[in-house]
Amino acid sequence: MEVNDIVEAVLFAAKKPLNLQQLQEILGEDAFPNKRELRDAINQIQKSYQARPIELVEVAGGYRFQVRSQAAPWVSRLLSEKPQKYSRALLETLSIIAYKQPTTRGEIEEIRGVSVSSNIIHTLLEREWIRSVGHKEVPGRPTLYATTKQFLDHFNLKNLEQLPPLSEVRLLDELQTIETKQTEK
Amino acid sequence: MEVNDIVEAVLFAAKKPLNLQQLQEILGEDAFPNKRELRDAINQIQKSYQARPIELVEVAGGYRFQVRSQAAPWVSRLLSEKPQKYSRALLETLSIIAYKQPTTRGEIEEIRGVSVSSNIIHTLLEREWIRSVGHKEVPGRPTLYATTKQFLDHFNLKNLEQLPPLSEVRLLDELQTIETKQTEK
Amino acid sequence: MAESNEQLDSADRFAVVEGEPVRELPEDLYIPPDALEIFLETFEGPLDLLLYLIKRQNLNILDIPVADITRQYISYIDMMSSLKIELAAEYLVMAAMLTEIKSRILMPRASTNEEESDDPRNDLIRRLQEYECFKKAAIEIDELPRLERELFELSVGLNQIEVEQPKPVVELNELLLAFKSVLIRVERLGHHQIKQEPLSVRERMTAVLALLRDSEADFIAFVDFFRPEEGKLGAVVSLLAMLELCKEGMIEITQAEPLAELWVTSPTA
Repeated sequence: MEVNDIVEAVLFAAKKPLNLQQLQEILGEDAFPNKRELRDAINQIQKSYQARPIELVEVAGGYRFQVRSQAAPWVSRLLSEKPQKYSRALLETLSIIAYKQPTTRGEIEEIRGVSVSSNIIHTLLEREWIRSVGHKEVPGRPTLYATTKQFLDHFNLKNLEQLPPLSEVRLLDELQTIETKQTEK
Repeated sequence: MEVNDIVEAVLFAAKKPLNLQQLQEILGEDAFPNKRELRDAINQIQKSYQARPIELVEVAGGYRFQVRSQAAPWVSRLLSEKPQKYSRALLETLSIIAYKQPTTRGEIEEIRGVSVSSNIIHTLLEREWIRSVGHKEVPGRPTLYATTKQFLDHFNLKNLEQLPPLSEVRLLDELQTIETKQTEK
Repeated sequence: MAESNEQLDSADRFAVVEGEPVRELPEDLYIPPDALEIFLETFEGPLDLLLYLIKRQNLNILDIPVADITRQYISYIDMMSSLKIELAAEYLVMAAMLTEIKSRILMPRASTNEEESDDPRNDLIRRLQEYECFKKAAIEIDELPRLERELFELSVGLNQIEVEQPKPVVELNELLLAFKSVLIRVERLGHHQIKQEPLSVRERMTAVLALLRDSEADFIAFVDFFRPEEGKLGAVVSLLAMLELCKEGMIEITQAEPLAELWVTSPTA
């Protein structure tokens, strides 16, 4: 692949803007482009997207592809579509925090037997269903998470005690999930 | 903006594949494109990216832009984590579910000749590559597993038929099978 | 053919003698004991090991010399057990099955037309072939270009386009069922248990930590965590919560001198 193509691919794949320095590091070992060459490449890519509905712009953090503002009405319609569903992993993580709070990510991972992605914690924090209530005094001082008032509100609970005891949770019927899932569709 | 441009912008902005139905809903109120027009638009967009390092592909969940595999060496330098490697046990379990779906854990164990660890099933469920689709009406009512759209999307497939063909069990006529194989190539 | 006959003969004499289990193994079967465990780990089970033994001799699954393969298979199993390597039960079941097939083949049969219908190897051959198919399929699936390895999704900025995206709604039932599956898994794996703890205590633990975190002062008086209007039960819940937090090192309780006021603080605050 040529430098132009690599730069284009990398800028598309990056989750945030990349500056010349970062591009240079990524291309470094093979193509040794200098900054001027990189800037030329970027100029050429910018030109080739002139007639397209996306553009390569320079923002504070570097260069990034973005959708042209003319497409805003449709893009916002796309994004305001029906809400996504939370993953099983997220729900399991949330339920462990509810029943075992205050608890750390490490403890959740130990119970679940698989790692808990940062994304999940991030989503739960953003949703304000959990929050950090302190740190555990063990090596690394991991954050202690607990559920919030918003969590109780969403699930229409007055307090945590209204969550059923473990013995009842164990007896829950699988069929009920199917019902819930179907009503969502 | 024209239909082509809107489709292109929306596909760029979408976080997951979009099918014709979804595209139609997003464009509906203004442009009223029918499915054929949409497909034409997609074809034209696909052509216009032929020489670029990204491509518009169709997978099970619909259409999505992705970086071409030739750019993988550079793009993976962007990522902090190495791509996950899956164990043979997991891949064998996944392929048995893919080709024999819906199937139970017991049937997978029968084929592999060893027990399938809960961790593998759990990981596959969590990746949303498989899901439970019911229970088999035999003693114990074991869960039936099947692969998902996300599995196909992840492996860049439109449908199950695009999986590599499973080689035939050849008990009777070895030669015949070999011949067929050669003509296939 | 000659070689295989020779091996057939020696198969009857072969036995694992304590201390010298490798003595009579053919050259190519020798593996340094250290590597043996790793070697076994590379197999996905008895079928995989059998396939390896067959392929290594360029044999076709359809005409496995059962006696020969059985002998090799069992010599592996014996080596493992003499090295005290823990073997999955499936390996032993396969050894028994192979031995049975071998004895049935060696038994004189009335029918001369054995190759066709009643070959005791048939079932094993079918299983080996089926397993081989999926083993190959697994490799092929692994080689498919996939997201996050060869293919990458794009991330395009949405500059001025700001939208309030509706948040997913979760039913309590879904949450509880998620927790149920955690419980079931934990119980099955065994090395863990989630005990029933009164949620009122858990909730109070959170409240205590929150109070500490949100307060301006580093120290809060112990008595401030008790509310008279909650009565005895409330006091018990608070006390249990503080004891649990103390035990888990999430808070510290200090006292300047005996009988002085108790203070609660977060550790290394």
